[in-house]
Parts: sequence; C-alpha cells; structure tokens
Amino acid sequence: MNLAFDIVLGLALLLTALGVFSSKDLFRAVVMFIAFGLLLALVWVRLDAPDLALAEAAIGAGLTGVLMIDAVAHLSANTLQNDQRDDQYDHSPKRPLWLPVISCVGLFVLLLGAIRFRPEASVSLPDMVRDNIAESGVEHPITAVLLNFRSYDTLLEIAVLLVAVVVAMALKPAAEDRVHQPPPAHDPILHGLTARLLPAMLLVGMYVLWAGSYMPGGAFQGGAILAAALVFLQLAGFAVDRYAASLLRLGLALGFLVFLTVAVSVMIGGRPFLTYPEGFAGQLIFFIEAMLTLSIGLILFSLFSQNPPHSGAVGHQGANHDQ
Amino acid sequence: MIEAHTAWYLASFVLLLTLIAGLLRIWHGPNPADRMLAAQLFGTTGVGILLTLAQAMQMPALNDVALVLALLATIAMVAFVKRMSPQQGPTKSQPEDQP
Amino acid sequence: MRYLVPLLLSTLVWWILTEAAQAWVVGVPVILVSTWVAVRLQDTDSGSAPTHRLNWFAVPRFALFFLWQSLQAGLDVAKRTLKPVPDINPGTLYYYTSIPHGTARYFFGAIVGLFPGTLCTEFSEDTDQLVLHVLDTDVDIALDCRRLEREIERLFKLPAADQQGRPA
Amino acid sequence: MIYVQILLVSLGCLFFIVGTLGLLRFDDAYSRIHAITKADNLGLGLLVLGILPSALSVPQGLKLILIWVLVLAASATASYLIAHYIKQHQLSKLPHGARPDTTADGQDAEPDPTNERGPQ
Repeated sequence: MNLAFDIVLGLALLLTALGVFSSKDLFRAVVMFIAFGLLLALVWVRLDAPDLALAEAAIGAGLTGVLMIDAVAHLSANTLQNDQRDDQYDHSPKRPLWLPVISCVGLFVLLLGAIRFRPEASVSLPDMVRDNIAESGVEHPITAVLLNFRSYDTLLEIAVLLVAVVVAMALKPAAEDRVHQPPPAHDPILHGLTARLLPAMLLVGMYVLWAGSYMPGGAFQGGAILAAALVFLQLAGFAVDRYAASLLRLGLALGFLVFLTVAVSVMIGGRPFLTYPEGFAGQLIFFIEAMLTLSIGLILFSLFSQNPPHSGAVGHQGANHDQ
Repeated sequence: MIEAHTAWYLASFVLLLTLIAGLLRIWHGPNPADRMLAAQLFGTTGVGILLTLAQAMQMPALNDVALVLALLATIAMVAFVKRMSPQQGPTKSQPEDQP
Repeated sequence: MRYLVPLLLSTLVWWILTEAAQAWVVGVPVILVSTWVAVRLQDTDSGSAPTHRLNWFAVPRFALFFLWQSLQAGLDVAKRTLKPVPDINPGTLYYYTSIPHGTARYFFGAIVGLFPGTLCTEFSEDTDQLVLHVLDTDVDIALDCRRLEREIERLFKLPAADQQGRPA
Repeated sequence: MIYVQILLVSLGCLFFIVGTLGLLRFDDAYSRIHAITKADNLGLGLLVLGILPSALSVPQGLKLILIWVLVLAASATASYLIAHYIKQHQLSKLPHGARPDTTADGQDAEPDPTNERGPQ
C-alpha cells in the first residue's frame, strides 16, 4: 500500500512540476507551484525527513505562495500598462527542442551512473552523529548537526539570507518615488481572524523553535512561521511596516551578530572557532536559535514588505478604520 | 483483518487521490479565484493526509507539520484577495484556458 | 480581566503544543508575549464597532449546535454532489440580520459559510443587510439563519431579539 | 473501538471525495466554495475523531482537535474572502446549467422576496 502511495505521490509531483512549466498563464503556474510545494512536503515526509517537511510546509505553502502571488500582481499591473505586449512573448518562435532534451537525458544518465557506481562511504556519518550526540547539548540529531557539528553551514546560510534582503532593499524605490496609494480596504472579518490567530501563530512558532532541541523543528522553521505571522498582519491591514522599519534593521543583523559573537568569544577561551564549551552547549544553542528565529523571521518578512506596493490592489471598498 | 498501518496508508492514499483530482480545477480555472479555491482545498486535504500519515508511519512529529500547514494555508488566499486584481490578470487571454 | 482570558488560552495552547512536556522556562516568556500581543491586537480590533464579550458557559452548547449543523451541511453537499446531475439551484439572498453591529456580527458573517447551504458574500458596515449566496433557493434558508442568530445571541450574551424581530 | 475508528475515517475520506467532486462538478464559482468548505471541514472533523482513540496522550488528542479548530476558523474566513472577491469583481457568470429564473450573480438581481425581516 505504501509503495502505491509513494508512486502516485511521485507522479503527482512530476505532474505539478510539468504544470508549472507548461502553463502560459502565470497565475496558474503560481497556484500549481503552491500545490507542488505541498506535495513536496509530503515527499519529504515519505523520505523520513520531517524537518524538511516542516520547513517546506511553512515556506512552500505559506511564504513562497505569497511572494509569487505578489509578483504576479505586480507583473500583470505592468503588462497592462505596457499595452499587453505579452502576446508576442507568449507565441515566440519555436526554440530548438533538442538542447533541453539532450541535457536532460545526459543528466539522467549521469545521475544513474552516480547512484550505480557510488563509492563506499569511508565513515558512516549517521553513526558518528549518533555516537557524539550526547556531547552536542541537544537530543535531535538534525539540530545537533546544524548548530554544533557543522554550525558554519548555518552561519553562512544566515549570511546568504542577509545578502538577499539587502539586495531586495536596494531594489526598493526611494520613498519619494513611490506612488502614494490608499491603504487596502478594511475587512472586519479578516481583521478579527488575524487578531485571534496571531497569538496562536506566535506560540506555534516558538514551540517549533523549542521542539528543535528534541524533535523535528528549529530556528528556520520557527522563523518562517514568525515571518508568516507578520505577513498576515500586514495583509490584514495592520500598520506593521510603519513603526517596525527601524526595529527591522536591528533584527536583521541580530541573529548574525549573536551567532558570530558567541562563535568568536569561545575562541578567547582557547577553543577553535564555533565550538561550544561543555555543559553550556544546550543553553547556548537554544539562545542562538532564538535569536536566529527572530532574525530569520524578520528577514523573510522584509523580503515581502520591502516590495513596493502597487496601485492595482483591491482597495475601492469600505472605509479604512484602522488608520 | 488487515494491519492497522495499512488501513491508515489506505486512507491517506484516498486523500491523495482526491488532491490530485483537485489539480484539474487548478488547471482549468476558469478564473483565478477558482484556482485559488482549489489551493485552499489542498491545504485542508494536506492536513488530512499528514494526520493519517502520522498514524501510518508512527511519527507524531507529523502532527506538528499538519498544525503548521493548518495555520499557514490561508495566507496565500489572503494575499490573493488583497493583492490580485482580476481585471489586470493575464487570465484575460481566455483561448488557452480551454482544455 | 482583559488579560486573564488570553493568558489562560495561551497557557492552554502552549501546554497542548508541548504535549505537557513541562517546558515552562521557554514557555512562560512566550506565553506572556503572546498574551500581550493578543490584548494589543484586540484593542485595535474593531475600530468603531463594539466588541462583544463571549459567554464562556454558552460555548459547549454552541459547539454542539455547530457540530450538528456542520454534519447537516456536509450531508447536504454530499446529497447534491452525488446525483447524476448536480442538484443545485444557486441564488442570492438579501438577508437582514438582527445581530447588532460588532464582533458578533462578524462572527455570524464568517461562520454562516460553514452552515448548510449558506455563504456570506457581502458584508456591509452601515446597514443590517448581508448578501448571502444560497445553494438552493427552494429551501427556506432564512429560517436556519434566524436559528443561528438565536444561538449567537446566547453565545455573546446579547439581548434576545425575538420579541421585536420575529416575523408573523 | 477499531471498527468505529474505521467507520469514522472512511466517512471522513468520503466527505473529502465529495468536496473534490463538488469542486469539479459544480459549474458556479460560489457553489464550489460551498462544496469545499462544508464537505472538507466535516471530512477533516470525522478524520480527527477517528484518529483520537489512537492518540497517545490527552494533550496529543487535544492537539488534533486544535488543528481541526484552526482549519475551521481559517476556511470559514477564506470562504467569505473568496466569495466576496468573486462578487466584487463579478467573476461568476450565469452558469450554463442554471435555470433561467435564478441569478447566480447577485449584482443585477432583484432583492429577493424571501427576506422577511425589514430594516430595523
């Protein structure tokens, strides 16, 4: 039964991927991609990787969808202004088909070969992790690897996210260039839901962070939920970005700085870079993770909020109560 | 009497099939709201699949994944309603929407 | 008092989430922050509209009513879907509600979508009129809606409106 | 107990199937929302009810119920939002299969005579 499940799941994943690529309607491709994200989360579940499933559920089903919908809204607003030239793009002359086909087949053969002739691993990494997990300060192997055994990976990931958001902020038009647009219509039902759902989101985000020490969860997943909560808040018409702008910059640097400070300050005690003193590892990891969660949440949120708002938003109905 | 976990797999398999059938609505539309509605269906069905898989695979952590999915499944919908305006959408070009 | 209910709810949710793992070192700060956020958001909640307080003792009754009605709703949809030709007769209903402006009415507008055959499509801040989409115009949906209104009045400790509003 | 569980889970799956069928078969955007929200939420509720006896502890069972309540709140709001969106932008046309005397689009319909209660 589970084999049938896996086969159908894999086929469905391919089907949605095909749908994303073959759809000429951008919005359809975006919704297909949301479906793809959900199926991918299920695939991670079936591959025994609930950590990734959690991250994919938070990022794929929540944030990526929002970012893409926003992008499509921007794009369609622009193409309308440009007199619908997109017809030319859609029916562009046929590109040669053999190039992608050959490269795909080649890649497939290479992958097969890589699987067939893979070398014997000289050390068994899972065994090493299992043997050393007692020293890592946490009980969940994934968190132990990410924040203790190979913590420079996580450090660099944060750096990458930071760079991404700096680029996003650089692309943002200056404040005076932006078209002043009326705030979106006030929707009491959405407003009410947000006011009640947000504390729950906060709790769940922090729970996922806490859970990272013992079971699937962690800073990245918690941060994604935090970011989603902030996005929700902004979409529902609460004025988040207005007074949060300065806090945002602080939060953006926070995770990185704390990580770096802890990593360097242990060197003062004569230890190598990024090793934790015995006995404190658990607490230190949790502290770093908490800061990372905040930082990741703010970074992901600002990827959304730094978008210039466009004038095509649905906003011609009702009075604006919360302004 | 089939084994318990097989029964749970069966349930999640049925749910997966309904989810795949929902892809048809995403593909055919006809308008963005219909597609978004199908995505909403995916959220609820995905929660169902995760809950049954949690039983089938004896992995309680999947309940947390389901919880996160339940919390966040609406966000895409809210973004759509707030940001997307159908008058401007590329969906105006109807011909290619036909099956 | 304003802090009590959010505090209790946050604590309960944290307890459920951690599955009673005694994670209070992390939990207490998180619960306090979430309580503060909840109260803060409720302040900005409704703007000019009044906030109605929930009557917690009426919740079980409403939950039962809701469960029964959502069962009805699901069966209703199933009955219509499984016919060889989908048996629907959709239409629009302009419904005048007796529930006062504020939280209770927002609640009505949202939850009516989970009750048999009704769906709120338009919600006016100024008048008492709601636009409902109904699955079958042949069914007297307004009767069910009024029953829901009675239950919501109980849930929110509102004065009952039967004596003035009930039609002949 | 196991038979009750099997029954509940099967019924839950059945309602998920019904929801998807409704999504595919109804030819009016509003009606599809009806099908999805009502059938799927009931389906998930029955599923959760069927899983509950297998829960390892009380908080775990409560967590399942919490998930259901969250889905309910989310989809009740989402159904209103999308219905409002369809109405605002008049995306629902008169469906082909509908009877001529009904209007699926409230925009140009007369106020229905079935409203008993006048403005107060």
